[in-house]
Amino acid sequence: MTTQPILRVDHLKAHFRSSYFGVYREVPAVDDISFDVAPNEIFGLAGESSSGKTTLMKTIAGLITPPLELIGGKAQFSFMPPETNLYGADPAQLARIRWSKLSYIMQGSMNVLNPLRQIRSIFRDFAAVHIGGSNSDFETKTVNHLSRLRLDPSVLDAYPHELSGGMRQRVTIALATICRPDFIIADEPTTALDVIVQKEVLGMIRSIQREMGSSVLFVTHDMGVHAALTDKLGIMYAGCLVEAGRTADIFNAPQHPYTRHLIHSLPRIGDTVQRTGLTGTPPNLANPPSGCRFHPRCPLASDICRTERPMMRQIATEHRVACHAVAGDDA
Amino acid sequence: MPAYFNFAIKRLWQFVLVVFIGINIAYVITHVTPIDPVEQSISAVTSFGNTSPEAIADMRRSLQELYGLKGDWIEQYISFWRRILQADFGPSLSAFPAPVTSLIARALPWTFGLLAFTTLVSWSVGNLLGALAGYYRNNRSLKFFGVLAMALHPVPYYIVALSLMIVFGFIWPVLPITGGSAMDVQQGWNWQFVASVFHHSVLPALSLIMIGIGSWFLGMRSLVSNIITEDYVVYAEIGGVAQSRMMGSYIIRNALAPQVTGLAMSLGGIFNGAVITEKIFGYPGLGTLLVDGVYAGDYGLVLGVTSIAIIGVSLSVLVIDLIYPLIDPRVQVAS
Amino acid sequence: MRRLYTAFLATVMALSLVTLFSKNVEAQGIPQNIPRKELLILENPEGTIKNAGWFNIWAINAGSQSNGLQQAALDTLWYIDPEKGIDGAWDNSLAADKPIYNADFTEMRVKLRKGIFWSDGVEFTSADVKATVDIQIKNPNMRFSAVLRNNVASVDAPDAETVIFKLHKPNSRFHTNFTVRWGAIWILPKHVFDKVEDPTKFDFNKPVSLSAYTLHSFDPDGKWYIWQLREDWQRTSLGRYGKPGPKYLAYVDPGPPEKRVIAQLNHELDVIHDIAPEGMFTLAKQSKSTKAWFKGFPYGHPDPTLAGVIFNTQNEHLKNRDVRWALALMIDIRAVTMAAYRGAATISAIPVPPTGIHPDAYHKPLEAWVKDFEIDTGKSKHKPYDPNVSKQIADMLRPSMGDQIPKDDKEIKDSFGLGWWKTNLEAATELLERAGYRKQANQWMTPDGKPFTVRLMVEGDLRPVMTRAGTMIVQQWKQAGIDARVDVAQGTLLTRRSAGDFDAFIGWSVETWGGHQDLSYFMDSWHSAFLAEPGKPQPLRNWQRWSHPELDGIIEKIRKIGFDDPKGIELGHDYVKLVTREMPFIPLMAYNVFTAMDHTYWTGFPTSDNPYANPVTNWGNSRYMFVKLKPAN
Amino acid sequence: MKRIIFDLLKYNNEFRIGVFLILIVMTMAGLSFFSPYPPNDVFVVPPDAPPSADYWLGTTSRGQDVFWQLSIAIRNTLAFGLLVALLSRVISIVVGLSSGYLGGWVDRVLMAINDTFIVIPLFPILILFYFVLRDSMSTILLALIMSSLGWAYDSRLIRSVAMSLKTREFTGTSVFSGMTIFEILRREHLPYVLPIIFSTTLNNMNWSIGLEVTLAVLGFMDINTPTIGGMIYWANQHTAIVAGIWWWVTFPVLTVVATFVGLYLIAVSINEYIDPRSRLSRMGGGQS
Repeated sequence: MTTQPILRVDHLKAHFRSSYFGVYREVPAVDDISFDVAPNEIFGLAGESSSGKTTLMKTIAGLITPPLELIGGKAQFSFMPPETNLYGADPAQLARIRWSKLSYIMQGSMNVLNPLRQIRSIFRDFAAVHIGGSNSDFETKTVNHLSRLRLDPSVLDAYPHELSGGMRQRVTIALATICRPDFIIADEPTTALDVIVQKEVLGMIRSIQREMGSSVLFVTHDMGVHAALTDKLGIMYAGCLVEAGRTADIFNAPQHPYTRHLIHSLPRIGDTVQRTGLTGTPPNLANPPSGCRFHPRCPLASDICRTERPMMRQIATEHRVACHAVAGDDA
Repeated sequence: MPAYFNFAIKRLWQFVLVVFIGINIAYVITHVTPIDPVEQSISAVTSFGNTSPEAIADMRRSLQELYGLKGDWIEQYISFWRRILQADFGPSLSAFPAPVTSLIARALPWTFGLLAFTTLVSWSVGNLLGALAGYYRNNRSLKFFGVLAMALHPVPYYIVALSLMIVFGFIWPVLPITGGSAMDVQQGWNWQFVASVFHHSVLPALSLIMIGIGSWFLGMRSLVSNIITEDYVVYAEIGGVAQSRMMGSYIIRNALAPQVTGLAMSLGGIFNGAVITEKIFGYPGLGTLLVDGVYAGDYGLVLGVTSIAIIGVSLSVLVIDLIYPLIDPRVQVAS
Repeated sequence: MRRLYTAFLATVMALSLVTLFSKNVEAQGIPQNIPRKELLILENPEGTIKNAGWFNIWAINAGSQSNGLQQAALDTLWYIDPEKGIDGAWDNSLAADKPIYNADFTEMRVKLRKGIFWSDGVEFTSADVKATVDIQIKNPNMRFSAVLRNNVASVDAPDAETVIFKLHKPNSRFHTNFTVRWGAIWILPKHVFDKVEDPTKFDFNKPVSLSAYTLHSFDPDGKWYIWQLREDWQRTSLGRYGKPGPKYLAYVDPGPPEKRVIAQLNHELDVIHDIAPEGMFTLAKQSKSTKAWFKGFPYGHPDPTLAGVIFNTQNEHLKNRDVRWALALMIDIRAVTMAAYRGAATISAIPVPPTGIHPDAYHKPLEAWVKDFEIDTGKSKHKPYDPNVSKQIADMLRPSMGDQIPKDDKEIKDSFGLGWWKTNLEAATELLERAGYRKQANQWMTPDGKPFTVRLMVEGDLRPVMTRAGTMIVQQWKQAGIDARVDVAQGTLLTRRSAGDFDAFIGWSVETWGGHQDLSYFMDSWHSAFLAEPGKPQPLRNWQRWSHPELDGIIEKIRKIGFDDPKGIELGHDYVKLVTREMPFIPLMAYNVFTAMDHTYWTGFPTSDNPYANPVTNWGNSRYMFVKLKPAN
Repeated sequence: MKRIIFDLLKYNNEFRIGVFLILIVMTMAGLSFFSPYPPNDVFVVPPDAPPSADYWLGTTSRGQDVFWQLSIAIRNTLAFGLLVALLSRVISIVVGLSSGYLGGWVDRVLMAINDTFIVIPLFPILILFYFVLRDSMSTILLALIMSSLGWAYDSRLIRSVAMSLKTREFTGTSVFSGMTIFEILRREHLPYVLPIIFSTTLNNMNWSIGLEVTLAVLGFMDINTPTIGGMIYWANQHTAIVAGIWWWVTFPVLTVVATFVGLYLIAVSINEYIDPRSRLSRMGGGQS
């Protein structure tokens, strides 16, 4: 770790606190998570649905609206003044960094484009203030950017509904990258696309990231995508980060039983054996299991797992895991 | 463009059809009304006089001839359409021989002026405030306005108008409560008349706006509070799109489509007149003309006003349909 | 956004302030260019006039009549006041004297006044009278064409002051066509109509006046008309009584009842034509300056119109006199007057309105007969008349109305009327049983075994007081076991009345002069010759579709005697006795009109103490009030 | 269902106020069955008495107890509004959804009919119906006529929603997944138009009761069935407001307002419970 990380997430905690229709619930959706993202790196976040991936992203991005509450810890971007989360930052400060330093590609991005606005206007709404210059300057820059992504400038005249799903996703990526941000948060950007389009879109993200040297925080439940795209990977389970490291290391030597399960459940060509899945379902976070949250489903669970929560421990270079069963328990 | 042209032609044809059916229905209903204009006229003429029964029988015969009620219904029906195509609704039976068109022409500017103004004002103000209230959910004065709108808009219009009249015409008599303009002011483009018209329209307009604004406000507020959870609004928020742009192009623009349809219909509906407003504030207009016509069994007049109303509404619906693709570009594909 | 919102609020506030204070407070419902002190503002009950610029009253129903046109601008030969009149009920207006008939009533000779001028300076002469007749006979679509065509063989004007009408057949009442009771055949200006091609399509705008006022201005939307006193008012028939007080008259449409009350409380409406009784009480309570016909209860002016329950005697079940009497005996008149007029009514048991000179001519002389009138149900005999009803009503009202209720017996009878029929369910039961009706579980069944249903038609909002009376009567009938229902025929009443499409309705078929004892005004039309077949339109005014040989006899006798012949009263008594026995309609009360007069700007309005004219604003006769009005201080 | 209501009752203030108001109104309506006076009888109590211990809401100038008169009136008015709203809802939903979804000639035919109903001016037609039917024009019949005249506007609204829904992806997905048209309409589109249906139902009740009052004020009503409009009509005939009999008008109006505010609050809170979007935003955006 020689370079300064662009994002440092430090013991971040965020809970859903709701009292709705009589049920008071406190859901620890982001529970004491720490990791770093280095410049020019694609950091993947994996995990099943409702493992807290999206909530983590929102917390990092400062999109904290009730009932989600920030409980503790921080998510520090290098382009922000020290010791400031995005959440609660000065609005003027935020307005400056949004889109120019930090941009987003949202989950379900089919509906993220205003249906009643031409693509050209949407680009202008988001980016004109950061790029500046006259209208025609902006137009030229937009067209240049699109052509860099091998998109035809005619899409600018279209309304979102006139574009196909893949096209719309590519436009969204173009929109997120037009200001050459330092950091891009991408939440399941390819989930709804068919495999061929998905491949193209991933390639596009990869190439633009390389070209711009940005960092990307990439969230998807699809381990195949992680394998193909990310440099580093974090595995989430029930609001906790259970394993983090270089993607290659994790795929080659998964440590946490849950990570192993995720990787083994990937289909391989020539496979004929019926894969055994995990028993049980992800826990109800409103009432999480004691100790290690994975223990009810864990094939290796022992007594300590039921009572004590495992801490993240370094087991190799840039490889951390939180499990009592891994590499002897000296905690 | 040819697609749009086809669509427009289709729509135009539909407009003609709707107007035709509508006027026919009105024709049939006005002609099954049991009120006999001849009897009505005879009563009006004779009820205060000493007229002998033979004379009345005589009068009945000549009135039937005069009002053109002789002849079979096919002839009457054909001549009705022939006249309509020349924008002539024939003579009013209860104000014979004044042509219906001239009676309507006299009443229409009042109705149109008052109702178009109040409809537009309540629509725009109601929607603007509704949008703000949907967006800034915790603003106190907007919340208060919401409660006010909710409590006010179900109050029967009659009560609102009557209360306004009593407050500003009686308890604190500062506003005129009768007529469209002051007595003995000559109508025309002179300052005294214009000021007088404005002054006289305050209470009727206020009552209509008070009642009208609430439903637009509530409708818009709920539309907006749904729209702000849409992905594109959330995304634009994350993207730091300027607030005014957000409000205008992202929120209001998307919430506006149903409201614009509603506006078109309300605007078309003004040709119905505002019967109760006219009754309470003694305001001139089509509504009174219509009710009077119904009372007097004056089919000519009722049909005239009704047809104007039908054409008015259909026309605004047509216009809104023709420009709807501009409001919502998604619709053009569907049509 | 917030700034926008603030700006919006500020605009609204600014606008409302400007609106409220930009105008002076007084100038709201009254003319701005006419001194209020010279102006009398009256209600025109016709409301908003659709065809405002039409003044040709000789065309059928084309414009307004009571917008001041017939009260202030037009004139005809004679007037009969429903009250005492300035100089007697009869007034020779354009005529110099009463009409002179020949012996068999086939010719009427009229002597005209001299020195009467049209407002355009042309002198009024017999040629105008002749033209009035000739033009209307020639144009069958004119208002009075039919009646003139039916009567007049020819009309001659041998000199400027004489008109001779030759009639087709004897008619001792022909002059009544030119005698104003509300309205009459108005005289038209020959010199104007001679130039007109088609008099049915001529709007007569601006009208040339024959009476004391000319048109000053009017609202093209039909809300108001302003008339101005003629410089040469002395050259009109009204000139005899001195200079009219108001220099200007405004006939306006003041809107619904509550607005009329507000307008008068604000002193913007001097004379209200009519309001609900409660409105009258409110005015009496809240305004010191408002006075009505009676200075206290019951306030309203009793028109010479007799409101009653009019049966359709062609209806199968109502053909029978016993049934009609039974229905009458189920009524408690005290509750009906309370419901209708809050007690402020003048009741009448006999079929003549209890107003004008009628109480002296009919009610008082006949009271002894009515007291002795007996109904024999076959099982028992009843004397249904209760002479003390009006006193009972007064006693009922005294706790709430206090001193407003007269104590003196004579005063009570003058204002509340004499007696009425006492509720007598026993007699009603016996009468119905004799007619073949049977009561099953508190429900009367007709002889053919169906529930006895009576729908009582009322006019709804257009005659609110009558609607209330009808509602009460239905309630009483229901309580007595009749399947009664109120049937609101708002707007359709006139058509249905004429078509006979009703069981019974609240209305009137008896209207009289009030100031004159002659009853032929309504009675002549009750002759069986004019009776329509069921389903055919019945001409006015025999709405009950009832005829009787004895009645035909009375009518024929009246036709043969003169208008002022005292024998007319005797024949009138015969009529009263016949109708009381037969009960083709149930007389209830005079149609009281709550005409409220504000004394803030004008004094000298007619009242029961000084009954020189009928104050009801839409009556042509109300013009006599103009000459008696004086500015208040 | 029971649970939802219970939950709403326990934890949602708007719903609680709404239910409270409606309960008062319903109790009022229910009490009419115990009225000591026949509803149409007049002069059963002393007239013009202000509210007092004897006559809680005063008495009318017609000698009726305002309290008991109001109870029967609100019962009839509620029944009337409900009947109009329900009947017209059925028509507008069926027409709106099928027209918006099917498009083509079905849409054109339905919309031609629909537009005809929209453009025919209601008011004169209602009055004319009143004249034609006269005393056979009961409140029920009026409700039938009004519901057959009052659906078109809303069905156009529903159609416009259906039309924009149609262009969304999931419709296409459903079509390819072999759902029948009816299934698509019911399972996919109905939930989206439900909020609109709720608010139009409310508006329709508002409209129908408002129109009933309007007709009554103008005197076009069945005076043998007491309604809120009927009460105002009679009060008006007795110039009650200027005569100072304010309780005759105030209490019926308050009752109508309570009814509407109550219905509105209930609709809004149920809507929130049903509508996945607003619920989601309250619950906190799905913890994926």
